[in-house]
Amino acid sequence: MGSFIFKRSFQSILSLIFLVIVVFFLARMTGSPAMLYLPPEATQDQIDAYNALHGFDDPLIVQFGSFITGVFQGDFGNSLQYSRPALDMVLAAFPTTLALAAVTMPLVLLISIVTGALAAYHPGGVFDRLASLISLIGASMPNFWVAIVGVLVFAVTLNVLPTSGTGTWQHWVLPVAVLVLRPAGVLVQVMRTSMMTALSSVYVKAAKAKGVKARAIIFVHALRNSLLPVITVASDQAAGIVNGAVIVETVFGFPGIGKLMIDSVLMRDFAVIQAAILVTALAVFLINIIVDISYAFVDPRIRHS
Amino acid sequence: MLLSVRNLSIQFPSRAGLVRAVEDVSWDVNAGETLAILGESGSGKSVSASAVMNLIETPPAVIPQGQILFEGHDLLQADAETRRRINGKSISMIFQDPLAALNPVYPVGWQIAETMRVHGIAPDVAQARVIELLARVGISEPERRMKDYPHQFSGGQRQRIMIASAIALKPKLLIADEPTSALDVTVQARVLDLLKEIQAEDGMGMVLITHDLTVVERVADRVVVMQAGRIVESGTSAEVMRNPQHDYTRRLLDAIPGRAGFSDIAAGRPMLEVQSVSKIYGGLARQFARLRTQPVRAVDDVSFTMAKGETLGVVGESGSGKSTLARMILGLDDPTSGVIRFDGRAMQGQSEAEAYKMRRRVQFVFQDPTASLNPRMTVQQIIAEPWAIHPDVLPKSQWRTRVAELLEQVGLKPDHADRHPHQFSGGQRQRIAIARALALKPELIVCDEAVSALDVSVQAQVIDLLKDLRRDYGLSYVFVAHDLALVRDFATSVLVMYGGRIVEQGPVRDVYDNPQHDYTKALLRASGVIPQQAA
Amino acid sequence: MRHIILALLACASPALAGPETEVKIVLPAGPDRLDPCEMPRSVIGRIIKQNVVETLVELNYADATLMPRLATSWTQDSPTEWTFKLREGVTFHDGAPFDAAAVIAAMERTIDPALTCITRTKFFDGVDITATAVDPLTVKFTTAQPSPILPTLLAQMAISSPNTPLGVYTNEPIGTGPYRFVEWVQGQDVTLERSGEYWGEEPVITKATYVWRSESSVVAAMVATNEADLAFSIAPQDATDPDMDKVYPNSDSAMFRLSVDVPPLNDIRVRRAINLAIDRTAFLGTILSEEATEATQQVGPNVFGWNDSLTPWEYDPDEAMRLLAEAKADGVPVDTEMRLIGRPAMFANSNEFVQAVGEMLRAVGLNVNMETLEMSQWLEVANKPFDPARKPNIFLTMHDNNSGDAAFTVYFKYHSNGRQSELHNPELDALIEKAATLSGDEREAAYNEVFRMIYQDIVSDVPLFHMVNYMRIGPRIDFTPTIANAVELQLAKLQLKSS
Amino acid sequence: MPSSIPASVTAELPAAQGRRKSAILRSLLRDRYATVSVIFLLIVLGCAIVGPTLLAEQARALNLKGRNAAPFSLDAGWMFILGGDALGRSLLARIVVASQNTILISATAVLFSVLVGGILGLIAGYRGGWVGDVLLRLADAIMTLPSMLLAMIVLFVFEPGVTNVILVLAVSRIPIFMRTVRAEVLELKQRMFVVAARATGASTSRILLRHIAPMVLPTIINLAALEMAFVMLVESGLSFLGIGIQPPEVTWGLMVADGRNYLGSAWWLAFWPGLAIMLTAMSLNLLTNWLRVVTDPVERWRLETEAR
Repeated sequence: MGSFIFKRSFQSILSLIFLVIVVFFLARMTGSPAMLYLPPEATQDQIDAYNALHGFDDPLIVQFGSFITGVFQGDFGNSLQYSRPALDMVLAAFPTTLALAAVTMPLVLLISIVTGALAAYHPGGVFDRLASLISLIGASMPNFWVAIVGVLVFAVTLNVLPTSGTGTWQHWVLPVAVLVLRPAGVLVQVMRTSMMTALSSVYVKAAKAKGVKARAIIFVHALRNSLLPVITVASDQAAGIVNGAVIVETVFGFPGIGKLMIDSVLMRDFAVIQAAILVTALAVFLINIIVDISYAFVDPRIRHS
Repeated sequence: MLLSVRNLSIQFPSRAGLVRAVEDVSWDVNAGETLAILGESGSGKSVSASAVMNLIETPPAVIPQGQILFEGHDLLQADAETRRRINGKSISMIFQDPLAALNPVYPVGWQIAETMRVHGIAPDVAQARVIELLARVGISEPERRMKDYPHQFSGGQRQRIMIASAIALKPKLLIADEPTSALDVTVQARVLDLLKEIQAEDGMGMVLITHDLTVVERVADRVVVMQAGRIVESGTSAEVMRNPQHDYTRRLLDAIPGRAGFSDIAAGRPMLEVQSVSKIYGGLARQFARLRTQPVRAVDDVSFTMAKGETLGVVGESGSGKSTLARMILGLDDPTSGVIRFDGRAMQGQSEAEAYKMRRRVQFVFQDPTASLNPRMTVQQIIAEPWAIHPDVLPKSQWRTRVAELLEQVGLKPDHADRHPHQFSGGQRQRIAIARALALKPELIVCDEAVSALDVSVQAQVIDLLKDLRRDYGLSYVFVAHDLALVRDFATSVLVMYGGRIVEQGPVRDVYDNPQHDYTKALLRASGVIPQQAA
Repeated sequence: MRHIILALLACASPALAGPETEVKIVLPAGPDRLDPCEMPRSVIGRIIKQNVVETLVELNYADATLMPRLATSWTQDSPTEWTFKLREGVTFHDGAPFDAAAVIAAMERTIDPALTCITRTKFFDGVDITATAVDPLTVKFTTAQPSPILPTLLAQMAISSPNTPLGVYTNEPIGTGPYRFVEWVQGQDVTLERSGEYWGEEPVITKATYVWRSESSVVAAMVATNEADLAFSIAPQDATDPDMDKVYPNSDSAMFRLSVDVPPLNDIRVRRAINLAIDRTAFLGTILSEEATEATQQVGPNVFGWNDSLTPWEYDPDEAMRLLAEAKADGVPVDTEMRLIGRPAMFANSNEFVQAVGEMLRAVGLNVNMETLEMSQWLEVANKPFDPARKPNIFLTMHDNNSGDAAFTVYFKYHSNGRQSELHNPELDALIEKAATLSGDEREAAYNEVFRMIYQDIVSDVPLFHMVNYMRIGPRIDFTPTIANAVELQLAKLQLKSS
Repeated sequence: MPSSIPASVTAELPAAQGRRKSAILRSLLRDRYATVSVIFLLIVLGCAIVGPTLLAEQARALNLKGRNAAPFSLDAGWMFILGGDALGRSLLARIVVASQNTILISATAVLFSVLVGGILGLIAGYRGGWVGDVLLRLADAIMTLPSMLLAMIVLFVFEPGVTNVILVLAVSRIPIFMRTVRAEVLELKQRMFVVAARATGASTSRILLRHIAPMVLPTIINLAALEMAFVMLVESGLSFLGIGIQPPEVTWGLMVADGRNYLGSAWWLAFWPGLAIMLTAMSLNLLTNWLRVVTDPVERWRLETEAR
């Protein structure tokens, strides 16, 4: 196992390096920030002065060099926009998004596993049809649309939830609900399919022959065996949550990393983009490793091979 | 009368219409007695047993008539809960493939204990009992092993664990569905012995579902023979074996290999030379969770020579390295050391072109015809593919007619050419595989467990086909099998492999008439070629 | 399902704004820094201007006149010299006294080249100004060139505490205003608090929290549900409640700038045709608020120099087509593809606006291709140096002159050396340069002439509207927004409804 | 459980080779959901093909005074049965016209990622080795980069035209297909019939094209259909951030994104296009469920025998 994790981490580093390089150059291809930070009236001298001040007049490769050396000293440079250390800003914003994900994913798993399992027990039954219908709808609604409708319905019309912002637990209900929707919709389907495979296996037959109760057969025998594919898909969905976060944070004014990234791209705040990408990438790779470990936890065959 | 099935019929609705799985079947079994239900795949032999265990879902299945009387009460009338209480407590069941029947993600101890827990025995009591049971079925160090998972045991051990779980509550009746057919022959024998012992101790009744007459002969008191969902013959196993009434039963008996005479064939010049060949696996990345494994000597310093026209039987149990050897002869794997010469030319390190030429002369038939035929190709495409690969053999214009001929040679109809493999029975599929092997008019055909997956009667037919082809085309075979009996009347000489090494080799007659190595003897005994008491 | 949720949430009542005298204000976007020297940027000014930091002189946005604030009076001693008398007994929130030294410190920090403060780059660049203390409460400003509008410039300069660090941006503004800066939680909110020792009248509001949301519908909902008391701007379609939604001119003027050098736009008939082809009135009360007004020139009536004799363009597609036909006849390539360039969220519904205009221009037979450029791409097109190989542009711009004097508009938009000027007309240049040096009525006359030339003789662009915003004001608050709120919101002016 | 049907019964039955198509059709008709989805998708396809040529002008005709006209009223003619948008254009007409770009974008994007991802997956799976490793690392990297962000940056570098949007969406989906194909190939290349082909001397290309690719195809088709739906949503998300398709080009995604500004005052602007996306997504989903059955050889064989 240990060597395995080591291998994975090594691979992750490779992808990470690749990622950093791509982002660095791509970002700078989007044009110079100077005009964004100077008044429209600014003169060419002012612009040159500004570029010199932030080293944008160096050749790209030089900029890249200094960026890399900076990174190894844990210094991602300062935010043009906020003139604060980029890493600090990212680390300040990251927990919110992390929290969103940390609330969302368990919910998603709980919902999809229970629903999927029950749906699979009587395929074609009323519950099954209902479940797949709802999950389909959930998975195919534009999330910003859901978000805004959610505000209008629950905050304005029914007035049971705050419109936006952070603070009380009620503030989290709508954003989380929006984030849960798609992954849950997808996972219910996955869970249902893999549960049906598990239920048709011989060991389930054997369990019946032992006299095991129906509920135990589903939730003890079949469930754990049908988890692997769910975990796989779930990890991809988890990585995708940042995308949802971008929109949720924009609509609900959550101070998270998704919004930070978008804003910094808009404002050509390269330092922040790089720091943000690196941090999220690390997080995603962490998720991947956790997933690999949970494979081994769920299936002893992997643990022992 | 412990359990008696009366006029039972079971039907499955399918898109193809109503399938009569069993029709008006009656049988019964007493305490301490063993009833064998004998039949080939699809004969419906296990359906009635599944009905006893309430494993048949109704709907979709329908049970239009019949009773299942357990100690006088009709289980078919009982409600699900009652039947659940009977399952595992009064009647328990073990299955053909223990690996599939054990839940891969729970420790075996837990699974055995579960049987007891679900029937109201306190977990700690159950735990203690598990250790006894494991010891009883012959698992060493039970305290430690009970924490292990199914995949950490050998096939035989898994079946023992299944048995342990089945007998945990001293059931009155044990239903064993093909309990040994997935196991190596020598292991089969031991598992059957275990079942007999336990039965002797607890005096439970046993229903043994099998396709294997030797098993019946060995353990059953009485036998019912099933064909196409009906019982065609029944009686004490002794008399059924002695003078079978129904000709289906007779065919089954005749089909038992190892009763015909030896085949003697004059050996020609040497064709295949294998010189101190070894294959070492491991150290390389494995499938799935890709991790390093200990090096394994799959084949260990094997040498032999085979002459043209000869049929070499390679016999051994799983893990003996016989299949690895076959793969190397086919050039699918390269030996770690040693040389394999075909017709005097070394197969290793030859150029792409040479290898390509050689493949035309050496063909193959694999164990599982279902797996070795591409399900998305028609028979025509499958048999013609070798010509597509070796275009100079046969002009495209003649493909169809040639395929038709080949199909007839292997006993199929020309109009089968446009079907897909899944539309054929196992035997027929294997015939298709053989037709494909013949397409290139090879000199040597390597058969890797070519008949092991087939029903006994079908085995015989396929073997006969191979014999005819040998006669007509002077083909040579390397015939890999785990059952000595099969090889006996087909091969001209035999290799017995164990743990990657050759433990005995020689002309088939010598090896069978006076085996030298103990392992060979064990094999012979297990496969019933020589009677229990002998040697 | 939904019922369960409701049941679950029934207990939860949304968080209301704090006690009676505290307010929560919603901005369209959050601040990126809170340095006093960046005050002229509305995103910052709306929070700190005249609340935390004050100016020597306060601009009356309604009529572009000047009012005393931290300075009690001022006089022009010579074309290059101004003297300001300072208010007595004023202290900064950090206890530092407000005196001549403080003013000089603030001035020096503002024009410090180490910081790219907008106050310097926009108003004091090349002004070359020095401040000297005559006595503790008198400051003398001297400029290299004559500077007739120095007081107007000073209305833009924040007087921050002399303890404010030099050479680096600060995010903790310290001033003399009625409110003290409390904290700024990144991405979340900014809090101000009544300082308690203000030199002027104590305001009613004790505490103000600023939050920001980008979705107009959400913003509107926040005030509607009493989560917030005041939202700076919401889209017209969300301004559905006349009791809460108050309209105010936001000093922005929208117009299309035409690239007059590139054919076919180098032909005045084509430029006229475009002006005639757009049905401005159709937008009022539909995509735009009915309160917005048709523009005749780049600046609004509130700006000194505005020419009241210019009249809006009529909508006359037939005339437009006639002009185009005429031009075509003279060999002008009128059907060359032109870029109709907009920018997302330039103003509420600006996307719809651009699409509609596109269709109107198509209707008179012009070949336009709509493009929406994101900010920095948009700026590359907006500013010199212009791409010599560019297509003819019909370029949507927003200009806000909230410093009250036409000088801040005409130079950089119409002078040959103006950074966003498509024009290079020596006559016009001379006039612009002259106007800058004049003052009083002469100055006004000069700028009137400038605008007349641009919009009648040259027709270098398509004036559209003087924009308005909708401010949504909660039931507790008594306030009427003015044009000033484009750049500031003086909390002191918020009253509570006596309920 | 069909698995408990004895093999012999299902064993030797004459084929209905010629009748397979009709059999599949019949099975389609038997599955009510699949039938409905197919019909719906055909309608959408029809709109996509002929829509723009028929309704292009109606979809652009302004009527600022009659903006946000409410749905379900025929006063403005049946074109306005679904109401009018912010510029008073017929929503119905716009949805029909938009279907072309919407389908074009999602289909080509998915097709592109299927091809590229599929080929890379075949290589990574069959060749393995360092090539496979590198490909996997690249896939990881792309998967890690939030696709929204990637899209944004790329669309800032190259202007957001239809082609670039397609490209961005395609690139961000490639890893999905690559991984899936790779996983399948890893398993398939161990199958006996592949080994058999090798033993007969078949070339790598033959094994990949004749033996492996056809086996992977069904999985890919299913995945592709699901991805198409997803791509539509992402495209809509891009428009929400203002970096998607640019007017006068129009897609359902863009319509939803624009309509969101009016959710408070005129819900129908965002609702109808949203519904169109949702229905298409669902149809594709239901269709794949059915496809999953017919592309399974054994299942398909059931249909054939049934067609006797």
